Amino acid sequence: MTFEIPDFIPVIPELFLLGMGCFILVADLFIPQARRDITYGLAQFSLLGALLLTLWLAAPEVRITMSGTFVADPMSDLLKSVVLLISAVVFLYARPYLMSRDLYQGEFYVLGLFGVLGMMVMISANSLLTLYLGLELLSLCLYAMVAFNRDSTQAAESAMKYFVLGSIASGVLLYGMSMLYGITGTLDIAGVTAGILTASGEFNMALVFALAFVVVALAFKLGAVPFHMWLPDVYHGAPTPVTLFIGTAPKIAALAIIMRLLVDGLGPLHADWQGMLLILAVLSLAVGNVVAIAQTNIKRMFAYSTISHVGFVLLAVMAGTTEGNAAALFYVIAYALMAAGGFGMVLYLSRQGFEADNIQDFRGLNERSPWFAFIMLLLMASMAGLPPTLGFYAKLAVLQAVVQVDFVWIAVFAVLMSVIGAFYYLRIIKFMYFDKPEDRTELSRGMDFNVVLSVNGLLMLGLGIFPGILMSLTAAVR
Amino acid sequence: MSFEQFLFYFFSTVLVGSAVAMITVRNPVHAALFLVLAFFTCAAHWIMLEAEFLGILLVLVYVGAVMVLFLFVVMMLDINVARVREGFARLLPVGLVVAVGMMVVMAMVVGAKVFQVESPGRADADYSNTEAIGRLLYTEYVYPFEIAAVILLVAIIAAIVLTLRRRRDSLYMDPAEQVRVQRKDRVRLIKMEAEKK
Amino acid sequence: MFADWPLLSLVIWTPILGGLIVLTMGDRMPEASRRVGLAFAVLTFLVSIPLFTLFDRGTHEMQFVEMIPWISTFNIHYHLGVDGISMPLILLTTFTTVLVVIAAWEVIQYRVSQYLAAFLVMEGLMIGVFSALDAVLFYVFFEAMLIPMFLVIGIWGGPNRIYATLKFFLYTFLGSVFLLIGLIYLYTQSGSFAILDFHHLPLGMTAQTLIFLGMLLAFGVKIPMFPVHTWLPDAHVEAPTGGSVILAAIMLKIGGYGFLRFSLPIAPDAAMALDWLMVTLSLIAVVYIGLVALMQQDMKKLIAYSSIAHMGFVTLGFFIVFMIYNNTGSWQGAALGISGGMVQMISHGLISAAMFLCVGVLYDRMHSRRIADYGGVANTMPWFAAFFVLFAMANTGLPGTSGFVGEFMVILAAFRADFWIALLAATTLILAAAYTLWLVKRVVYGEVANDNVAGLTDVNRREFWVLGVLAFAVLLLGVWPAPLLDVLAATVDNLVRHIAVSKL
Amino acid sequence: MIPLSHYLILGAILFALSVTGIFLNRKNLILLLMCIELMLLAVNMNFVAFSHYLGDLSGQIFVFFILTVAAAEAAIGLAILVLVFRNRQTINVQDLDEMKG
Amino acid sequence: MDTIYLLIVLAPLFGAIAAGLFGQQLGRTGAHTVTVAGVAVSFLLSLVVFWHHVFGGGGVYNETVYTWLVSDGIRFEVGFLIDNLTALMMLVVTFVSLMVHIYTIGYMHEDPGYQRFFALISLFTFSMLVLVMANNFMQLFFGWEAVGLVSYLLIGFWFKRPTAIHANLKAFIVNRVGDFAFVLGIAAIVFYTGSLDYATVFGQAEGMSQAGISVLPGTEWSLLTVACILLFIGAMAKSAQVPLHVWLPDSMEGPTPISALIHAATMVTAGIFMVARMSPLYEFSVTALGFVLIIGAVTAFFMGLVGLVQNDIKRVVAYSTLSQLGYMTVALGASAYAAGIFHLMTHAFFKALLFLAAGSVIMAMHHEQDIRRMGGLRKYMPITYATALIGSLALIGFPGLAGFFSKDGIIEAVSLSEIPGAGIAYVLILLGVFVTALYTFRMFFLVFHGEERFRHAAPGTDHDHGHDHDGHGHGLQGDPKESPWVVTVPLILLAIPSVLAGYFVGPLLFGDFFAGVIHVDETRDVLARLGESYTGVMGYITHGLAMPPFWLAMAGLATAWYVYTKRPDIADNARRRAPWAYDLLNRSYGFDQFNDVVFARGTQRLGQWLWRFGDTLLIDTTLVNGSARVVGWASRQVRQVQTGYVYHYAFAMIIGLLVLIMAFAF
Repeated sequence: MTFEIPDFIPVIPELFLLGMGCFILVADLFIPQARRDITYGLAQFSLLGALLLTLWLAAPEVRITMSGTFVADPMSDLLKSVVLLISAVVFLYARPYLMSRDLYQGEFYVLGLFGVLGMMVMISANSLLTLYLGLELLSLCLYAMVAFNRDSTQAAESAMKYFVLGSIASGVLLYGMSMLYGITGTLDIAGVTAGILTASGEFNMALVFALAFVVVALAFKLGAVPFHMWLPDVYHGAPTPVTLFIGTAPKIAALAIIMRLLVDGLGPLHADWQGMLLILAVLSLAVGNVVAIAQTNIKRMFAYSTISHVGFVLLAVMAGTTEGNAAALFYVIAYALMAAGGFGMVLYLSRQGFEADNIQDFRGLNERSPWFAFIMLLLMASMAGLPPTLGFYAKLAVLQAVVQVDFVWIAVFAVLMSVIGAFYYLRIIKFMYFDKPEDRTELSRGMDFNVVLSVNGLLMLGLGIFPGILMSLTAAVR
Repeated sequence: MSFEQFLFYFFSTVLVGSAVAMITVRNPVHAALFLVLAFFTCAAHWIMLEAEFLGILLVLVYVGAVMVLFLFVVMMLDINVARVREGFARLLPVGLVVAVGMMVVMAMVVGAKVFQVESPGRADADYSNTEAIGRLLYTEYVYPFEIAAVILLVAIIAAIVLTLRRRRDSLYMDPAEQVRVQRKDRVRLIKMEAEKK
Repeated sequence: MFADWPLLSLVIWTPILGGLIVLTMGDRMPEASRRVGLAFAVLTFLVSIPLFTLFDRGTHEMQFVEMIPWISTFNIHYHLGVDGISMPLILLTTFTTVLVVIAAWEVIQYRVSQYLAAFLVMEGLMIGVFSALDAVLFYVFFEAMLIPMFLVIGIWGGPNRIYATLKFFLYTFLGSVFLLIGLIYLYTQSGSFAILDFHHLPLGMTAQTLIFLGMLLAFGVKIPMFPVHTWLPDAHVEAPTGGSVILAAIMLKIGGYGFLRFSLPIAPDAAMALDWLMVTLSLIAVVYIGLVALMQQDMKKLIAYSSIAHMGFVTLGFFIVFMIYNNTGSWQGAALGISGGMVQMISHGLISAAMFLCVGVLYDRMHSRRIADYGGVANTMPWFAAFFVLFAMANTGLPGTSGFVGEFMVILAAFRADFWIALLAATTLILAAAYTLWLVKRVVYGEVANDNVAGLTDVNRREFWVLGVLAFAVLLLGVWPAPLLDVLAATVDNLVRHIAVSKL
Repeated sequence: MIPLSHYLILGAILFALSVTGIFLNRKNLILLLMCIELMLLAVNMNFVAFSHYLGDLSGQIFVFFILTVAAAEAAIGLAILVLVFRNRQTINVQDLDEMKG
Repeated sequence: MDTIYLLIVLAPLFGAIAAGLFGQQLGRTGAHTVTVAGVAVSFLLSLVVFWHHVFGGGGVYNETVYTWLVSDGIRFEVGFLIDNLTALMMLVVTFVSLMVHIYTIGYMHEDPGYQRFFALISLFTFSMLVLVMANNFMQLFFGWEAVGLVSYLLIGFWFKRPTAIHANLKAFIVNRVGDFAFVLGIAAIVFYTGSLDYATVFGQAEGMSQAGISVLPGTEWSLLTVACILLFIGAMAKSAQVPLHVWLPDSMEGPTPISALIHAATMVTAGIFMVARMSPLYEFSVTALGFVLIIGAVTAFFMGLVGLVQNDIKRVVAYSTLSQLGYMTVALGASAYAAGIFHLMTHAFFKALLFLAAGSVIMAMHHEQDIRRMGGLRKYMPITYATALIGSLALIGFPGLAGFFSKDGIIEAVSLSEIPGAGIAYVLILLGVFVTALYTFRMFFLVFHGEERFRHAAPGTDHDHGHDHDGHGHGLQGDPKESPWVVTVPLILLAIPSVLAGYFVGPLLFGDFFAGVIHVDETRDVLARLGESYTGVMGYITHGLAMPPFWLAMAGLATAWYVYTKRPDIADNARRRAPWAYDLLNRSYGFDQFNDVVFARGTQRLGQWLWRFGDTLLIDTTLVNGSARVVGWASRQVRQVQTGYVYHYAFAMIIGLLVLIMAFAF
């Protein structure tokens, strides 16, 4: 048995991040609370550094290394870049909130960075093992982050729920993986595909059985109905910056593993998982949109809105075509940007002793800050899928993929549900523009916060007017 | 019935029995102990399957560390045992239906003919399971291994962050602070006008 | 000199740019905002004039075409162009917006810059709707327009504005998503989002029917047709005057435009098969809505219902063509119906705008829209009364006003299809007269009803000119509609030729 | 000899039992965590059995990692549990319903 | 000639615009000067045109002024068709209009809306000229509606009066009912001929009469008949034929000059003119002619009867107008178009005269209109008296006066007609002659003879208008005065043609005046047969003296004289003996009541129901808000699933897993 030293070049961003994570962990011990900005700066440096490294190392060809457990390809380059970028934005949005609540600690950033590392591992997973480990790394970081505000009963409760259900999902995933392993005899994803293709017909039932477990686990990670139930409670209970974190980048990573495992790895079983995803997507669209209407807590509302968006993503994946995959990527990236902005707005409004997590807290925002009311307007329009914002093109791409594979009625159902969905986004616009403010506290965040949040919102419009850029990117990587 | 089969069924019975017991007993301490029993029998199974290293590992790591941690927490939290079983009987039918249903469904798949393959036979006597795993672990699986290390690190950090309490309310003296103290921190001189008579 | 300018882009983006500029001016200097807003509205109108003067009346081909790749992944282009159907509507838009901006001058005091910005942006978007030749581009404009209108009604509207604006938005949104599915389906069939490609795409009957129904929902809500019309009265009642004007004058026309640009040419066979439905709904709009309008207690609601009835005429004119063919075996008369519908749209744009402005004039003084609160306005506001009666007469379709032209043409066309359809359509002569003139009677005529009316002052100069310009336009179009028909002729003839050929 | 399916069925039974345990148990969070451990054990059983019958070690490697992760998970899970207890003085599963709807 | 025609039309329009838009600047004098000048120009030029066509041998002028629009091969144009009929109508219209303009100067002297009034009557003149000069249906309709509009505005001129604004609304809507049919008639014509041009359409009339249309399933009617009847329904509204006559009596709420100009002399005769103009069409449809005939006869007799019980001086004249319009219509139905037009012309003069005279009386009585409060005015108002007498005599067809010639012609023509229903029509119009004489002289005697009842304030009756535009009460102080010259001069000028117009009977009725304009099928050409025995005016008069109409008229006159000057109690007795008859007539057969209950309130109730039930309840509450509520309800229900208990969540996951396995693996 010979062993070659693997090519470490494609893994450099991950290694960089790992190194920086450890460095910050140690360095933070020596930084006094008053200088915590240094930790923050280091964390941002790590993310942006990793981003630059990723971009620098991006290449059009597929690079498999680490004995076949790691793959870097254009899709991973794109998704990692987006994950890193959004995580940086998340850290930025999170800072004022953390500072005002005695949560401004180095561990937040360390856990966050390791979570990002987990996502990168997921995105680059080329083996069931790395996929699982990446997932667990991310999940464990998230569990801890949800409970990060130790004095909050809600946070602890939601962390507990998240943990229990997440672990079950892991178990389910593992069970599915074990079956796949048993049938194909390998952990390598490409090997699994080959194994399925060569497996005798007698294994069919077992394969679908395994597939069901895998799909359930992936659905759980995305938050598709009926595996969504953790999502509202976790979004609700977690500190808003953590909600922001959970609601954005991990969705991209989850889609990445769906792409790796389901679309690529289990591609031969497309006929089976298409049906499964269809059911999940339809349920998600219905439940997400309908239940969101009754919510009064904006984080909870966003959670249900996430579920409905997940429905759209699953629809795109379900199509199983190149266009569908591209649409799913486009959608999830667009969604991550929207969600970042949305939670960013919640953070914008919150302050010490005031969470601003009630929808009513947006009342009269137009009078308090016309500019950020406008930003929120763009974000909500985008979430509702109104042109000319980014969200519309995301829906357009998905619907196109769905119609292309002749699921016209499903497309009709999806748009009907999005009409229902439009209602609760409009409700926020209504509160901002049509109502008078009750709370007239001066709203001001740092310059960086304002600029990034503005850019985030305007991106909805900018990418809405020129959606071709992102669209061709996602189309190119699939 | 060969001895091997006997062992299999014996350990399987104990394993399933302890698992059932674990989810039904009312005392968490008992439950933990049943789980330990399950781990032990499971380890026995694994050794039968020539996964000696993992079998040992299970006992050492799980029984030795994880379950102890469980027990420790159980003791520490001191839960009221009596309350734990309320409503259990009411739920049992549903639980049974789902459990049996699930077992049947899963067994139908994994018990199918395709999986009724015989063992490939025993490895050579000089074959070391541990060595083989070790060799793979540090070569082909070095990347997952590193990730696993990070996961453990995260677990440590998380456990500390979540449970370590910096008690602000307890009284303790900080000598450095005592040294640093200056006069103006302690004494304030106020000028007052003399009272006029 | 304008011939090689990207005129359509200019017309679309000038007001949007203006809107953004006004928006950034904020609330600190309302007067300056107004001036800038007006300047941009006027500028847009001026820029749109060459569209009319340089328009080649001899061809049905798209003119002033601009085409730039936009989203290459889906073969989507920034593709603009106008023909005889869209060009008049663009002019109507630019013209009306100027009036709306002027009409808001003293009336809107709350968040002036946002108000003006909303209207200017909306103007650009509506022009975009009329000039887009790419389906996605069209849809983007079509939907984007909802947001400013949503805000306009919601922010500056009446007491029940939130219900009204949500209803407006969701209704329209609900309809339009079906259009989107239809467009996407067409894309998957044709590989392009170019509307003109859709026109020539062969489609089976089932596909046509479904697409037609989808588009019917979108445009039927917009125009609006019975039974999806109930958003309109609420939206109109609650909207500020300018909102009502734009809503009635232009937004409704987008529905009619959609029928001509999409439904008819893309799904002619389905349109033919379902013409009974369209004609029935149109006639219901004329008769039923006419009767409902009669009993309204709120001026704006009455005019809103009258809008629905008039739009019934538009759809009748559009969809009667197949019945004409079935009845007479020739397409003679089809162009008459479609042109009639188009003229009716333009004319209704002017008249409804005028009517809503008139109500606005009263509302600004009395802060009531209830008919019962008025009476004998002519005593205190003679000039206003003159205008109001003129526009009311135009609303009843009096010859000499623009309201007559379209109705007359459509009735003539309808007779070719069926006597009873013509008869029911013609009942509008009676019903429109009844509800409009009864309104006039109760509001304008009679003794001074109360002290509030006694204290009214006649229209000021600004209002006078706004109404005067509209009156002039209404009369001009009524006395000499030929220029408009010249513009329409080639396009409408081509449309008739197109739908005469089955796609099956 | 014992066929593979026996081990698989054993794993399935354990998996089903652990799942049942999770939703039957409404009182004690610790039991929940234990059930999760049992679930992982079932999975591991599968892996080890497959590994043996396939003559492929990667399954055992996977189990190794699962054990590692499970330990880490248990640590975090217990930490959260402690947190819950500190905040509410209870680890009753039924009491964890502050957020719903 | 083009310029002259244009000028004729545009001069009044110019006056109207000047007085209407710039009335404030022009002042009262300016306003009436400019409008009178405009109409005067029109009148003089009309004279020129008349001369040119009738005596100068000018051929038929048929040219397009401008193209209104072209669509689908159909040209909609604005143009003039000038022939003898048009020339005659132009002359009548502009002459009466000029008289009314002048009269108005005096009559409206005190009114604050003076300029507006002049603008409107000038506008009316313009509209009427557009109507009569049209060479196509579109323009005809244009004028048709425009006169309706002006009529609406003028009836409601005193817009503070509730009755006036009720009347004008009613007038417009009833007219719209007619226009509704009229438009359909035009549509029917365009359907077949593809053209709106008279000449083209007339050329295809025969073919059109062959074409069929299936209005009711299973029936096949002649398209031409349908079109003609539809057009005539339009005429029924405009010319106030039963049952669309209801607006005309109420229209008397307008100022008297309007009643004279619009509701007696010109606008209401537009329907007559239209049918005459369309004679090439009507001649192909006996059915339509029969319809016309019956409607006309019914109107002529029954509306005359109602005139017997009216007490408002203007209403009496109004019902008389209705009746006379019926005569004209009867003439049309009997294919005696020329007689209809002739009666139209003579009626225009004497009825305008009567109205203006009535207006003069009203002025003298300070806007008192109840004839029961008048009497003995002969000595105070000699000129009015004389002219009113001439008008009345002309109206009842006293030999030698204009009405005699025209009415006699009609009656004779009907007697010869063989159209179905002609027999009944003949009886009705004969009786109508008696009734006409009776109500005319009832009014005449009550106003000008007998006791001076205005001296003591009469007890309040059912008649009570709020005459708030003049401050005077009902009790009259001092003697009534003769009206100023601006009032009396028009009276005199109108009296002249009221006497003399009849002497054109030869060329108009029996000559070739309308040759090439009015087409009559030879088998039905009653006037030609009548003309065979025509020997001249004197012969016509002597012939008339021997005919029943004359004696009936004289009987009516005598009865009126006896009853209303000698034995007033007879009338009261009759009223007591047959209260039902009086009541029936007083309520003019209950048409108003019927319309009010069935149409006005019925429509309102229907509209209310459709709104409340259809729009509000069914669509809005049930469907729209209902679906919103369903979604909200579903939202609250599905929310319940999210219990907050982690074991439920886990349970859902497991069930989901099981379902997926069962659904796909097995």
